[in-house]
Amino acid sequence: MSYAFFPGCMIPLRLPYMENAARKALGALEVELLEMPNASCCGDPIAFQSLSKETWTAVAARNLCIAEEMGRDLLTLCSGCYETLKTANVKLKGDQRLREHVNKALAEVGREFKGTIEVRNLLEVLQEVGADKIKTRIVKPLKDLGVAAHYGCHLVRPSDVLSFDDPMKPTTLDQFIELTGAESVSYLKKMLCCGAGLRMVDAEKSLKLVEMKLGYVEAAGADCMAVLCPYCMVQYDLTQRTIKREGGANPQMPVLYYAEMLCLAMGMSPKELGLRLHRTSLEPVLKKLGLNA
Amino acid sequence: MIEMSEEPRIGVYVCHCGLNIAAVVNCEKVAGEAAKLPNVVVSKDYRYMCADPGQEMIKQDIKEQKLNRVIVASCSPRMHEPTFRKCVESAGLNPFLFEMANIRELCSWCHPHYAEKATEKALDLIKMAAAKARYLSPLEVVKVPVTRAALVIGGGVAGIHSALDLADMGFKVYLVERTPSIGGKMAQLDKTFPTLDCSICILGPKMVDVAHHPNIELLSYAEVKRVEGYIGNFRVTVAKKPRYVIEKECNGCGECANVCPVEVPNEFDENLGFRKAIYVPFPQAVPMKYTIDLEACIECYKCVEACKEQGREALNFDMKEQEIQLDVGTIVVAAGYDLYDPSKVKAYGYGLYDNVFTALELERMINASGPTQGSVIRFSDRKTPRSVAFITCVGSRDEKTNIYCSGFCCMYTLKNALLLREHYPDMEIRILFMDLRAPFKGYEEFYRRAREEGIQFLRGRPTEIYEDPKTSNLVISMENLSTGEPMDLEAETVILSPAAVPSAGSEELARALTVSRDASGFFMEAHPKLKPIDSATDGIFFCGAVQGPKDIPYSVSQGSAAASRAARIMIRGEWEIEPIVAFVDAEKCRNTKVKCGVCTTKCPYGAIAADEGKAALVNTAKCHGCGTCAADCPSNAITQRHFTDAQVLAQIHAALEEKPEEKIIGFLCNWCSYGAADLAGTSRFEYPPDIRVIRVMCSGRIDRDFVLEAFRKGAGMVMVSGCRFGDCHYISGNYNAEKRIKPLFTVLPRFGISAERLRLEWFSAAEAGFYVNLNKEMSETLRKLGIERIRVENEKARPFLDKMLQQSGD
Amino acid sequence: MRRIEKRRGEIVKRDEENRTIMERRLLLRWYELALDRATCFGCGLCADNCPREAIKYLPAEFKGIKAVSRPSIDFEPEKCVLCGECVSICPMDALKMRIEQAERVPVIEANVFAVSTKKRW
Amino acid sequence: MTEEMPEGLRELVKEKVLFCYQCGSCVGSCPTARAIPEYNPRKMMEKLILGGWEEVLSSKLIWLCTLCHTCYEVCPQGVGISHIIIELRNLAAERGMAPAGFLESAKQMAATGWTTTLTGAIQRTRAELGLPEIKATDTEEIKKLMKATGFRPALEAEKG
Repeated sequence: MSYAFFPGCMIPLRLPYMENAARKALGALEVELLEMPNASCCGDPIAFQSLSKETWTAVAARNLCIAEEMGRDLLTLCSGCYETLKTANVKLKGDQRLREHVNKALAEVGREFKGTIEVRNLLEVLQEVGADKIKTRIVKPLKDLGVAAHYGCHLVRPSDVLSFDDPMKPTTLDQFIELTGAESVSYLKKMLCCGAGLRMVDAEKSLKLVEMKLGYVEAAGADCMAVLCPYCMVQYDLTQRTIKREGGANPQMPVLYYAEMLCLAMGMSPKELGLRLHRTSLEPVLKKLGLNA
Repeated sequence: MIEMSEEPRIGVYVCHCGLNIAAVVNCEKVAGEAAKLPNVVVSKDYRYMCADPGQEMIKQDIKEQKLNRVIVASCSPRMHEPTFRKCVESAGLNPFLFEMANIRELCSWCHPHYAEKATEKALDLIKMAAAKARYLSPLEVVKVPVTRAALVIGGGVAGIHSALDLADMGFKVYLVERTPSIGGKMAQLDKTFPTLDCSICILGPKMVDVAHHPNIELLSYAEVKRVEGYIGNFRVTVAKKPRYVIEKECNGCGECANVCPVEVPNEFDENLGFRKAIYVPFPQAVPMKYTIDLEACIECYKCVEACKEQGREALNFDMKEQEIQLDVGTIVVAAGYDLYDPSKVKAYGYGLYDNVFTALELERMINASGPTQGSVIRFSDRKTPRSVAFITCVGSRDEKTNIYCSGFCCMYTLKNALLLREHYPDMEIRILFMDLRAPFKGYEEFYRRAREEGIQFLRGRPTEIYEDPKTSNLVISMENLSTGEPMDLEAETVILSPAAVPSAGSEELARALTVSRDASGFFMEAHPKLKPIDSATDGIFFCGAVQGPKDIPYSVSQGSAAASRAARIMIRGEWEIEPIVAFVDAEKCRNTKVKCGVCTTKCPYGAIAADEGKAALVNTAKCHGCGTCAADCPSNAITQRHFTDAQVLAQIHAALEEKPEEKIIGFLCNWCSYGAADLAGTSRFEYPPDIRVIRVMCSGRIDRDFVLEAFRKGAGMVMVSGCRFGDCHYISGNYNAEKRIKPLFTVLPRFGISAERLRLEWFSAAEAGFYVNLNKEMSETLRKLGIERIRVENEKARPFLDKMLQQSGD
Repeated sequence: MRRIEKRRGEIVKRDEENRTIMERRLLLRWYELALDRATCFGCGLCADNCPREAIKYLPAEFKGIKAVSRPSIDFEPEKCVLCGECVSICPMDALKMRIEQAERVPVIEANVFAVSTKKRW
Repeated sequence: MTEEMPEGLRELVKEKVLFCYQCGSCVGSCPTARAIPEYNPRKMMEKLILGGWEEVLSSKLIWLCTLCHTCYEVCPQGVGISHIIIELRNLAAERGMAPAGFLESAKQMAATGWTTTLTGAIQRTRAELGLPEIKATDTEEIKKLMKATGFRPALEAEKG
């Protein structure tokens, strides 16, 4: 299996440890990742979609073109990119008029959308690899680790376009979490948005959403949170201190990227994964797993 | 059929209908002009033709002027045709020699601002009627014998009442029930609204009456497989599933169940409690006969021993399914409904969270003979919840599930809330609702009572439910619409109120009965207002939830209504069928030479037989008179009486005598599109007076030649219309019409006639607005093209049309 | 443990460490049929005698002459009626059945033994 | 009402918003509404129905949506609120009413091809983790695309 690899901006430019874990995990499962020359930001589902759907689609289409030229399906790590790229891909494949319109713009940069590839997220690729194969690679199951799965919005919604999992009660991530030997803890407001989309206009209020969510996760007695999207990661991992500083609660909820969990279960060391780069200490988790950072 | 040779003597009577017609149409003038038409010997106008003096006038003229055709130009034939038919009949004239011109709904009412053109149009309509009248021939009504026995499908509260009423009237009734016992959903309920009496206490006696009634033969654990025949003469095949218990041997002692080692969930208790592999679904079951669930039986034969000990041998493991043939005159369908499966609304977590229940599950819990002997508990801890939240509109009023309002959910939710209050005075009970609908007698009072009892009502549609992993309580997210604030509501138990949906297998049943279903899958009544009980197929009637969600009082009254509709047919021993049926001209039928049988494939009722070498033959009693066969017969050998080719062509010619390019010939089906045209009139919607309407029973009758002929005669436009697909009153007539007419859109342009001059439209009797806009569009097209262009096109096309019409019309 | 969506009264099969558990929860009656996979050595008696044919017999897998897995069994929840025949017949006591937490075996209580419905040899 | 309702919006209102029967599903599921009480998508829809589109368009509220699309999923009438809001934002942006934050990331994007700044520190960390170095992307293409699609900020940049 090999994919055109689209890490997005947030992951490579701010959270390289996520990219690192994803590459290592997929590498261990013999999934080949091909760099996409000249790829840009996906098109940004929040800022750009809001400013101009047209530009948004065009920029997304450009990235799709690059993957088409490589003749590979596109794998993106970021859920935001997933919504952007998949929406563009589905819409452009389905809507002849839109396609011609966008291709006119693309012509100016000497590209054309042909609609020859699919857009995939990390879990879809892991599904393709297959649970059985992954099981065989698990050497250090994350025993009695209570994990609160946070799906994030753009992985499953809008479902009529993304058609990945149920938009209100998805289960894929939970299954993958249990695949690592950990237990997926059910908690209130599982699908509550991380609030990243609110950050640009009202950072303070978006923190309120983080605080809420972390509250439910703690109440459920989870050891940590598992996320898939860099924006959720930023919201949950980077802001916990800020919340405390601004006189809110004092949350200390470790936040892991699912790929990191998978790597740990496959026996990789916290060091090679660069877990130290997390802002909220993973100490408790690692201790429970009998690992040292 | 009576032959009639003498020269037509037509009387024309133009009705003013007070000012309804006269205010727009110049009736005197029209009558004057009509007098000049060929074969018209009398032409008068009068204020109210339908009033006695008007009718007297007609009768007198028939006698004195020896009229043998009568035309009344007044309202819609759907309104007064029967009146005037009776009138001429009483004067000794065959009723089918009467013809009507609709100059009110189709003219005066919808063209108030076109007085002059309207008057022209009125005259045209009379011309057309007169032209048709010349070709009318007297018809004898067909009489068919009626078997004085009825089949009732479904043993719920509606079916039970229908069966009892019919039986009391002295008719033999076969009651077929799919499950081992009659009683239906009502038997599962604890109490009923709006008076809170015990459900089984009022239903039980009725069930027993069914069991003991000498005129009722109860076929439980059986299903209707096939239905052949027609009104008065249905032949029904019923498959009786094996109980593996000989009904007349079993005395219902229940020893077998006592010794049976196998416990499986009891469907009757909504799978909250258990039953044995040999069982009766509930203590009051009728018939009180045991049934072995072979899916669960481990064949230990303990039951056999136990039965022997009772000195009986009621068990028979070799029983096979048996087919039973029934001959009945009428059929009452009371197949009921199912509850929507709430697990499909993922956000509410039914099936995922322990303490989310459905209303019917609550009914079983709170019922003294239910799995918990009447105590309401939670799955998670078996404790009685201190707070309960009801959620309404689950699976209804939602485009993702069902858009319709299920109607009775609001009421049963109120009832369930009151029951809880009765059992648990200090329970916190909340009803979450969007709109609360309590429209019938005593219902709003019932709602008041619920508020009196301190039940809290929260307006808003819950969006998500999550389970608190520690307490197994449920947290409901919603907006409190009264305050406009989002809120999380915690409840120890949630009760969902699912909508009613068509019962499983109703699709197959509909097919077996050849009755149509509406968009939501419920059975389709013949007319939403005036024939709510009848199906489109004569002799078959609906009652209860099979036709749409209903509560008990409504279902019961429909049950009785269906009984009387059915009795109305059976009481007479014979039934008259409108003789507007098809007949085959054996001379022309090519089935005698080559193997053809097209008609047999087109007839929706299997009323035509075409044995090899013989001419096709129509079973008059089976024929519903849609005329599809007549239109599709490759050798024009089939004619539909009263809608013959000659008659329709005469109408076309008459309509296009003058200024054909300015006119639109509209073929409308009696049930939907003509209904819409009438409705446009009665609603006083105005549209341009260019259309000349020709009414046929079904769009299936509309021959391709009719369209071609219209263009050949220079028509500006032609419109072919009928019911929306799935709504055809003759099951499939409109599909055949489409197959036939569609190709013309590619053919006509080749002749030089622009495609936009032909319209093929499907709309329901309710869509008056659609009809009006359609007319506006068409008149606009006429104006756009302009008379000249149309003339040119027609000239160019004529030779081709001549050729085509010659070929088909041999 | 993450909840599995289920229909009312349906038997839910789940695997724990070395137990396979078949569970049916009615409102006031919880049934549990548990297989101790460590103890079961795959004689297949239960599979042979299950009156509902709800137990699949999985023969040992061989690489050449070397067995890579020993024979075992697997339940088919949609067929099982929890009669306990398998429990009553298991020579290794690898199967346990509990109704409302108490160890109970319906076929034994009713002292019936269902007839064998199929033979593997 | 000074201005005629823009075509695109009128279509949406006609085909979607008019069906809104004010059940509050959107608000019940809305994260922003939890954090900011005055944010109420249901009332926005009501305003649109009653013709107050300009008010909605110019209010800062429409920029508070996180675009989590939950309302889109739960709406029983298929109004697709999050998509309506995107439409509204687009229209507002065309009229130069987009908030600074959004325009920032647009500028960022035009300049670097990314919405996040690339720092030397990151390149170093990546090196430590053994990740490939990040190469600059061809921003000319991006700029052209923006112009070709009539992206207002880009056009303004043109004028300087």
